Amino acid sequence: RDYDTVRFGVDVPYEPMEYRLPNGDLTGFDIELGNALCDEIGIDCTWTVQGWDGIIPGLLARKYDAIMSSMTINDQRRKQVLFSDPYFTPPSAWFAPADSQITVPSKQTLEGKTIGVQRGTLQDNYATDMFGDVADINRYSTADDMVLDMDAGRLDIVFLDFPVGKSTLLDSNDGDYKIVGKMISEPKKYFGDGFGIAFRKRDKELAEKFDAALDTLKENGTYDKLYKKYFETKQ
Amino acid sequence: MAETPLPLEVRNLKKRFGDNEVLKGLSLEARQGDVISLIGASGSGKSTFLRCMNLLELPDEGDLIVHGESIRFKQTRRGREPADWKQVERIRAKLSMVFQSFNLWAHMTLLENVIEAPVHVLGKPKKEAVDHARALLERVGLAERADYYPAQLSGGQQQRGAIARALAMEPEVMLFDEPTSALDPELVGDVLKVMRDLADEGRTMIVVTHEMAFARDVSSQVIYLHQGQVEEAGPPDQVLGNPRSERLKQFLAPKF
Amino acid sequence: MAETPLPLEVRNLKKRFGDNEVLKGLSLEARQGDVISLIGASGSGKSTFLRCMNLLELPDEGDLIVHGESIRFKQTRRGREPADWKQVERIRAKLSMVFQSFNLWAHMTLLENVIEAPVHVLGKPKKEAVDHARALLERVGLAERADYYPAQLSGGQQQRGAIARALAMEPEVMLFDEPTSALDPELVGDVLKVMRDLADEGRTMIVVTHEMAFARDVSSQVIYLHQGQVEEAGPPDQVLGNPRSERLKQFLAPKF
Amino acid sequence: MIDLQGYGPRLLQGAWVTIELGLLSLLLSIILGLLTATAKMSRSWIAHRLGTLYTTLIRGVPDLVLMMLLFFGGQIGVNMITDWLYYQFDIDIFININEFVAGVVTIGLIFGAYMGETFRGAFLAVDSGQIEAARAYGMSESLMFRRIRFPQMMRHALPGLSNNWMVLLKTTALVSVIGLTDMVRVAEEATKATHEPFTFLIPVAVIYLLIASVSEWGFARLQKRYNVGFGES
Amino acid sequence: MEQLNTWFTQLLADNEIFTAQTIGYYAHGLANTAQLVLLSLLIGLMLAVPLAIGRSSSRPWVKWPIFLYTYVFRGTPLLIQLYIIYYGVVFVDGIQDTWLWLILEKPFYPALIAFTLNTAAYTTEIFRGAIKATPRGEIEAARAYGMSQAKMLRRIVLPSAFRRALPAYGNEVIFMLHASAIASVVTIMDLTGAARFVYARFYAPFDAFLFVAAIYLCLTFGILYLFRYLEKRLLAHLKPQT
Ligand SMILES: Nc1ncnc2c1ncn2[C@@H]1O[C@H](COP(=O)(O)OP(=O)(O)OP(=O)(O)O)[C@@H](O)[C@H]1O
Ligand SMILES: Nc1ncnc2c1ncn2[C@@H]1O[C@H](COP(=O)(O)OP(=O)(O)OP(=O)(O)O)[C@@H](O)[C@H]1O
Ligand SMILES: [Mg+2]
Ligand SMILES: [Mg+2]
Repeated sequence: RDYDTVRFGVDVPYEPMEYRLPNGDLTGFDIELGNALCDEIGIDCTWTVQGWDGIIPGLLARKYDAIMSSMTINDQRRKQVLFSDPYFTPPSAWFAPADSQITVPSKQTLEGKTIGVQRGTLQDNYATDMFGDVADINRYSTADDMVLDMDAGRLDIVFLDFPVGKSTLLDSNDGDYKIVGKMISEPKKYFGDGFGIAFRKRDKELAEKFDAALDTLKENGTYDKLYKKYFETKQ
Repeated sequence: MAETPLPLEVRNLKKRFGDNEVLKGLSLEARQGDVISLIGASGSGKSTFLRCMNLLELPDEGDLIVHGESIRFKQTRRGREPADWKQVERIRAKLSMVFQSFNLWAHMTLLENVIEAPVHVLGKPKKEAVDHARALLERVGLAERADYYPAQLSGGQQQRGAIARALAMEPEVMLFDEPTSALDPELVGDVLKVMRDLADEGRTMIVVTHEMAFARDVSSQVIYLHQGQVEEAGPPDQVLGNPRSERLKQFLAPKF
Repeated sequence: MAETPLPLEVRNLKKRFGDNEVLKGLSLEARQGDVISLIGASGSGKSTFLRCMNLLELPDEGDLIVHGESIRFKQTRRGREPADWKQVERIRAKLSMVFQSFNLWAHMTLLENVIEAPVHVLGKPKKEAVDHARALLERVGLAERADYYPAQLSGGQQQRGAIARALAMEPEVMLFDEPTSALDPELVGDVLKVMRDLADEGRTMIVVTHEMAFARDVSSQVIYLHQGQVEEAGPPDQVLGNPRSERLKQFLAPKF
Repeated sequence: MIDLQGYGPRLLQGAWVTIELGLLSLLLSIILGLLTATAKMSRSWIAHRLGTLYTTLIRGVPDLVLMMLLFFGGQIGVNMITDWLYYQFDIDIFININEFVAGVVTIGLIFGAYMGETFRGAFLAVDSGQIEAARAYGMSESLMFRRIRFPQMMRHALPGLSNNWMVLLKTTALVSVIGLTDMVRVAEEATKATHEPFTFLIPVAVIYLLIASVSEWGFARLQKRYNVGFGES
Repeated sequence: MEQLNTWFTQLLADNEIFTAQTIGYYAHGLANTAQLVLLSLLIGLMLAVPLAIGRSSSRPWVKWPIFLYTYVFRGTPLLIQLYIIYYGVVFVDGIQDTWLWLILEKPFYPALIAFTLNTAAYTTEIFRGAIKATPRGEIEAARAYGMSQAKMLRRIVLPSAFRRALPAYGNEVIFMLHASAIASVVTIMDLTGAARFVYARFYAPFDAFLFVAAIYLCLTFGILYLFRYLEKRLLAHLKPQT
């Protein structure tokens, strides 16, 4: 079927990828990039806000045609949905209270510590596989809950998408938290291919159109502009 | 037998609770204007028999014929059941009942209790029903208690209320389960007078009673039940005046 | 008056429901072994009077003295209340009551109903209580119904169960509210015999009754209530045999 | 007062969604509950089984799953039909199941099962003599239901009913999985956006408590009404 | 049941979602859910009985505080209660240095406390209603035989009320089972948490949630069976209403 309108599903907020202004308007990297892609292809697009638990079922039920909501591509997920080429590959990073003794996360330094991750994310997979045997892993629904638990002393360190950690921990709690160690985007087995747009498996054509448009935007500088706007100016 | 169908006929009715066979094949024929007294020891099955007549208990066997209309039964997995509940409802509206434990509707005032069935089952206009109800309450001496709830009434007042409720249906057959048990002798007299009037009007009555005087003076037939069976039946003079069975003799013997 | 304190004494008791003054100053003195019959028309206040005696209804005025112990009252915002509920409980355990509407505990079998208070109020050993209960059930003819629930019993069976429950307390004073209303003449005789035995044992009884024969033969005193007042009181021969008041004469007149 | 950082109006809008959803699904669930209770106590074997199946299955599956199944599953089912139309007859339609309706129906369906149990218990607690008297006077089942059973049952049902309502009200928050924005969803968004986890819990709790106050008042009045004739409330 | 079984085995045979690891999560979740629900229901029940009695009392200083408690705990979402008990207590200064912190540090006890207080509030309301509906005559009979208030409650009112409350309480038990799903908010891996994990990891919503639904269904069957058995035994005295 041909699309003259593409409906995107998105779960907000996930700053700075997608969030609302207080007046209710949607904005963020995903939103702006998505709109630019549609312009490039020459179709209209609309955005549907949808809670996370229902976001894949909503796609399958054709409540919308694509999901652009910071979804990390991996092989297991490819079985359920069709992904576009990755449009953004955020590194992951460790964050800890500013007075934390941990300097380099490793099996030794994390021994007996409590690590916070978001449930079911690639950081969860990575931390569980690497440190699950020496450290406690606490899985949270939101990054904000982790901040609370770090304040409470229940958590020693958290592992997050860097942009998310930055806006949640660094930008809004000035000086209380710091990044520990280096940014991490290897090995590929865990950190995969970055964020992609998810489509229903049969919509190959649509996905291809988006892939082509993404290439164009990367070439003509639109992508860089957005990238700078959201990730570089503040860094 | 008369040409016109009998108001109520029961044939070979049986009822058991679990293993306990409470009614062991009872029959009864009530003609227009008959007053039939059911007497018998406590637990002999009088109430159960009466309750079977309007199918509050479902008999396991036997036929019920009201005004020539036989109640149809069907066999289901759970036992014998009426084939047509609409028929049962229709017939019940013709047989009104006074319960041993009164069973006035607790959420309604006395007056509301009395007009309830006439208005909602018989479709009588409300105003008419209220007038009639007030007259009946007057008749049983409860005129000023019309707006009381059952819980605020004395035992005897409740019983009289229950009688007024039954009378309000102007039924063809009335079933009374010990209608005077909670009454003092004076009121017993009043209520029995009301019942005698009804008999004179030609209404048919089946009365479970412990008042031998009533059974003797008013009823046209007395049935003595013993352990779910008719031990003796006939006109009162014969049954009460000249009992043949030993059990009945003992039952009737004065106690002090 | 006797030297030993009276088992029960009531002085000038008054009770109103809303505007309706139901008891208008009643007094009563019961000596050891007395059987006092309360008679009167329906609604005259007999049950209310009886219920006031063990404070199921709180009297608005008047004194209650049980075995010389006067029940203490205090005035609260909501009206007059006993000052010491413990005292009330202690006294209630000495006065056991048979209700007009039986009030058996629905979730217990008959046997459990009967042993409940002896075991849990008097602290009787369970085994002993069960033996006693079985004997009492035997006495009222309910031996095989011990394991039935109240809802499975006939009216008369429930009433006898309630009597057995009251007897099981072996109380000093027994309050009966129409204890034979649901019974056939034969059982009435049996139950009244039981009560006479109790009287002979020296127990005190206050009985609301419609059985004039019982009032005449068994009681030591008859009190005729009319609209919440004692209209006539005295030995049965005098009150029943030779009534002075017009009302009472009419009340006693045979009705058919 | 706490600073809602501009989210006040949206919270109120969300609260309105919550209230609408709550009341409509309450209505539906009461109707379903009465039907179920009646079915479970009925003489009909089939009705009894159906009622049991309904209360067991619905109460057995978590609300979240049920909501997804009914809404998304329902949509997928509808899509299959429209797809078939498309391939067979080249009719291109997309029938969208409305989120709000789906929310009301699902929550109503879920709580209908709980209401059914509540009502069944209440019906059982009605003195059987009262029912017998109604039968004896020839009342049909429906008339008896209206005039005797229902008014007498309500006094036993009200506490359970009020509990169910309180739980139902909180369950409306589930609708965010099907894309509706109720008050809790707004608060969640606001929390994540402002990184102030507690700020928005307070207005949500207050609004719930306000609704609870109104309902407590309402239930107290109902309690009074249905206790008439049964001695002091 | 039979079909469910074969469906499971098939599911397990050819997929990589239900691996030893994820099944392990589900099992772990089941254990957590069962523990939390069972304990909170038990303690909640024990609290609810005296609370319901107090709530039926005529003394205002007993009645109103209990009303306030049930009002707040029934009136606000369990999620918020849990949130405040787990995350919120930290804002109480110095709590980390007291023995209370030993209880509150790990998520299990805060969750247990929140669940218990919540279910106790609902159960109180159910029992209060049932206590109020005790037939007056039965209470009078108990009084007339000299039972003290306490004895009457214990022997007559509560047994009779509990029987009447049984169906409504059955609802509450199932509510609690479902409500326990929010334990995952405070990092407890419960059944629903396990399902969310699998969903988030594989984006396979229907497998993840249907599987967990099947487990909940089994648990509910168990509960319902228990209640049906109890009803049969305890409600024997109610004449069946044909
Ligand atoms: N709770 C109540 N509220 C209002 N009035 C009441 C209440 N209880 C009893 N009454 C009234 O008090 C009067 C006396 O009632 P009581 O039960 O004492 O009568 P009784 O003499 O026992 O009559 P019976 O022989 O019919 O049992 C009656 O007129 C009754 O209507
Ligand atoms: N639901 C029931 N389950 C089991 N047995 C019952 C049930 N109802 C009545 N019975 C038994 O059936 C017998 C007859 O009861 P019924 O009520 O007909 O007696 P009755 O003749 O009216 O006695 P009474 O004069 O005492 O009212 C009794 O022995 C009673 O125990
Ligand atoms: Mg009987
Ligand atoms: Mg009386």
